[in-house]
Amino acid sequence: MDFIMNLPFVTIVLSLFSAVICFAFKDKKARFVSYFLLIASGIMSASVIFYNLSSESGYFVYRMGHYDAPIGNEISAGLLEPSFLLLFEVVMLLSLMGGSHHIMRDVEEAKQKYFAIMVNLTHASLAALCYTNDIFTGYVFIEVCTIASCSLLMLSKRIRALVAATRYMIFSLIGSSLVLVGIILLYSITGHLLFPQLYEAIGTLWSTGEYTFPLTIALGLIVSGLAIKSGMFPFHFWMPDTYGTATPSASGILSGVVSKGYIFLLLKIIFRVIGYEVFLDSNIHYLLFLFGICGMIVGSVSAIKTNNINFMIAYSSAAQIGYIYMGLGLGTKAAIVAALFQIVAHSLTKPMLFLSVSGLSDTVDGRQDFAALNSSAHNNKIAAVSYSAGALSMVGIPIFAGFIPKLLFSASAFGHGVRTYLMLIALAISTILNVLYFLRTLINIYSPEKVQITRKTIRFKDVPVFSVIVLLMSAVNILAGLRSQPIISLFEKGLELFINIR
Amino acid sequence: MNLLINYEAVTSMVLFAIGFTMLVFSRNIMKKILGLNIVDTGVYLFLASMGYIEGKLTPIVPATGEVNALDYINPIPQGLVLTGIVVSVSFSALMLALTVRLYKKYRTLNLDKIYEMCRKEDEQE
Amino acid sequence: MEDIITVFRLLLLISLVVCAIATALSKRVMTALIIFTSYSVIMSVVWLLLRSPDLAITEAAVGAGVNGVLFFITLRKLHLIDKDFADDEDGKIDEGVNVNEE
Amino acid sequence: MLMKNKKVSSLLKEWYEGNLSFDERMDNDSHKKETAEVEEKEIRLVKDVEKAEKELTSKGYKFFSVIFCVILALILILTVNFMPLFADNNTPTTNEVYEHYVGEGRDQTGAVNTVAGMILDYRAFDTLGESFVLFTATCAVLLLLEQSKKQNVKEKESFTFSNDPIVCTIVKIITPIIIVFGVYVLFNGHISPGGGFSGGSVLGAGFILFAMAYGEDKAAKIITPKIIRVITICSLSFYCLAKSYSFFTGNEFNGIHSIITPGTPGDIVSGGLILPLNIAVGLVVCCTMYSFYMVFKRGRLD
Repeated sequence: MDFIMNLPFVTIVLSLFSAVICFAFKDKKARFVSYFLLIASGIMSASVIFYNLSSESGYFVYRMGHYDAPIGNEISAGLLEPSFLLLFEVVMLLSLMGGSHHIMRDVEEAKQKYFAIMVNLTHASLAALCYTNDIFTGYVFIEVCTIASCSLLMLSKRIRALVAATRYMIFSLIGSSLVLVGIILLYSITGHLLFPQLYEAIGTLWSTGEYTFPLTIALGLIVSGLAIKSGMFPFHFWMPDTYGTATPSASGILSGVVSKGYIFLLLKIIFRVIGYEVFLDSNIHYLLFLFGICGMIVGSVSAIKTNNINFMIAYSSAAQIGYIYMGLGLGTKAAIVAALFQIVAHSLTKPMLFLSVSGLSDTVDGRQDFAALNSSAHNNKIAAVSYSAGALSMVGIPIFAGFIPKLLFSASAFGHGVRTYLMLIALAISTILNVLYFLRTLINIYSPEKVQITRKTIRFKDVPVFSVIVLLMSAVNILAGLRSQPIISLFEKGLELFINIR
Repeated sequence: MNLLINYEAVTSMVLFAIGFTMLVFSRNIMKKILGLNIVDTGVYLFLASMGYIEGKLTPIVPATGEVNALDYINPIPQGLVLTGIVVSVSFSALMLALTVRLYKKYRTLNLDKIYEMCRKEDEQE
Repeated sequence: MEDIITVFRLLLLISLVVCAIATALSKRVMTALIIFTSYSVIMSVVWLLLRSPDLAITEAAVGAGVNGVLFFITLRKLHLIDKDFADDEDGKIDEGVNVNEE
Repeated sequence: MLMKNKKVSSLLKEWYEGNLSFDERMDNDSHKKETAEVEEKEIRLVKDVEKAEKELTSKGYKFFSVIFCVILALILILTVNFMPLFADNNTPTTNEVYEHYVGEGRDQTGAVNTVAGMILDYRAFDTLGESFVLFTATCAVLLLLEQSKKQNVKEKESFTFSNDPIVCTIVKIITPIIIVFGVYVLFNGHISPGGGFSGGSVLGAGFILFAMAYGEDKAAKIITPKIIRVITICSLSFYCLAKSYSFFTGNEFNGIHSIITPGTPGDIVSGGLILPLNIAVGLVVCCTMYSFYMVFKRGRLD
């Protein structure tokens, strides 16, 4: 069974290779290559999970080249890496298939092969971000991910998407240049680039008190760079434009997968490079906690203020990312497991919301303001059902996936003094605000028609793939909500590995 | 004073600050791209200066005979920078391509104005 | 000899900072661009002094060559060679906005 | 109290129906009561105030950005103050990794230029990623600027350099030299300074100059889009396959050992995979640069 240890590297190289293959294609057949790639790498990630669950250590390191760690390059796979990659692959595949007819509409025909190329490259970079054991490799694949995800946005025919892409690109570039400076500061004071050696060196430096100031600055730069790229609170301005204007598959991939990929890399850096103790000692987590809470409130308030349903969902993304950072900032293991589950719940829900909203707005000729969407549920029942599932999940109704992280967050909140009260109050306010804006849209789309506009009825047989996919996504969401225990125990085991194994 | 000896690093950090300010605060998209390039070169200068050791040789070793590692400077920063330079040109090309498309539509390089016009158009729709 | 090289290095570094500030403050796109190209040339000399000939070759070809050419072609294509940055910051927009072009 | 309640409920209703706009609400209310003349005056006044405000904010903005720059620079310089010294012998970066790369690099990889040995053998995964950054950027620029032939006819009367006597004469003399230099740097990457990235960018610059001097039409006939595509695809695929082979054979549990030997250091054919990989990277870089130029200049590759 040792050949399974090759699979992480095969996943990365295969997706890079398939991007090159897609470049040779002339027509839109290229997207079948993407489907094949995503299914194949999903199977590979799943087998890596099972291999690690059955093996004794639950963890392996794979050499990239002929030389061992400090000399050569390597990748590593525990339990969290393949499981998150599997999640990303499933979400990407579903949102790609579900939005395929929107891609045909929104993207010029000659350029549809680029969509497949960019999806493959995004997948390659996410796989590398998950598995990498070297900080500079991480930076390189952040760059690939930046360009590829930005191109997904640029492919839309609307000029508005280009403006949003420019803004997204600039924020991403700011973020990646901060990360680069942080990495280089780290390299200059430790002399290493690989995670295990960096961890050792940082631990020694921190305990001896040598280079403490540069170390703190470097950690701050890396964390803030990745936070900008994933859309933490003060830097969430690019989110509504970006997610609101792209074609639904692209917004699903961008919000559900790409920003989570950066967060996962941040998590990996916190545990495998900085070290759990040093991270708690450096007090960066208080900042993360504070910004997370601000993000939850501000994102929700902005979502209430807007009149465009896509923008509303995008602002709610900002709020949900606030939850994740709040969990990271609390710093206890239980809170981090809750944040991990929040990543899962959000990645499963957001693409579904974007897809079903596009299904609803198709009935009124692509308009996205609330006035037009009034009573559109009656014209596209399947999209309405999955939209309701997504909205309820975001609000945090039991049996949906979104309920579990809220439960875990409130359970983990106790025993931290002021932070307990802050967190509980923030959770309560944010839930109330969530209820406000999601229930409003739900009532709006189901209520009887008030304004007379031309409507088109969309039935199952018009868009069979879309309908099957959105229903499947709702089912997956409910499944994750009902059978959450195995996932939580998997995350707990994975987190233990992250903290303990070097 | 460490700063007087570390003058290369100080220069690179000043360059980084100038470039970063251009990247963040400049309204003109062309200046943003130039700022991005300055940021990159500043960071690379910092990295290269950290690898430099006084009185040592370029890391190209003789083809035969013993090699004494301590006679040569550190090759790692050079390798990292080498790949980085080529990558930063691809970033600026991408941003320039975006500029061309945006300018053709809005006839201005000012990003704030582009956002504003874009928003107005949206309201009209 | 060492002292001369140190002085030379300092001079180069100071001119780098001057070039960067001039790029940031210049009012014309073209001026900023030309200054930036000279910045790249100085950078390649700095790299030669840091004993990194690989970087010097690459920077000379990429920073001063290809990058500059791409910028110039973009400006030329958009008819911006003589344009000031100041125009953009005042709030005036060029006549003849061609909305239908895209 | 009742009035207030009514107002709140009507506001809520408006919000629920999606007709409530938070930003302009106040303006609408105040303007409704005014007569047309007053309104005009007010607008003029508002415009003046806006203009003054804009000037102020523009100045404040610049001032603020300069302050930001200074603060950022000071923080970073303070960081540098605590950093290891420049040109020092005992920096943390002078560790066993560096000693291994320089000391054993030649015998293990066969490359006399340790930089090439490092980026293409020890840390080849990074370089694989970097060449894919180039590929991604090429695709992104193509998807942004590439036009079909029909669209392109409009822009045909674009500018050209091939009539310019100064550019033409000089470029015709130096282009062959640059291209020969690029090829030399590319092929000698493992025994002298240079390699894939340097040589490729020099070659790319040479081809750009060639296209400038002889006209893009002529250049497009020699270097057709098909050639560019084929070269890019072949080099990247070769890179992927070659590196997969060395990653696969690098782990003992696979039971296969690499048959590639470093050869005699210093020879042109030595260094195992380094020479072919250098060529592949160089071709990718060269094609990227050249296609950037062509797409920016003409809107398509040919």
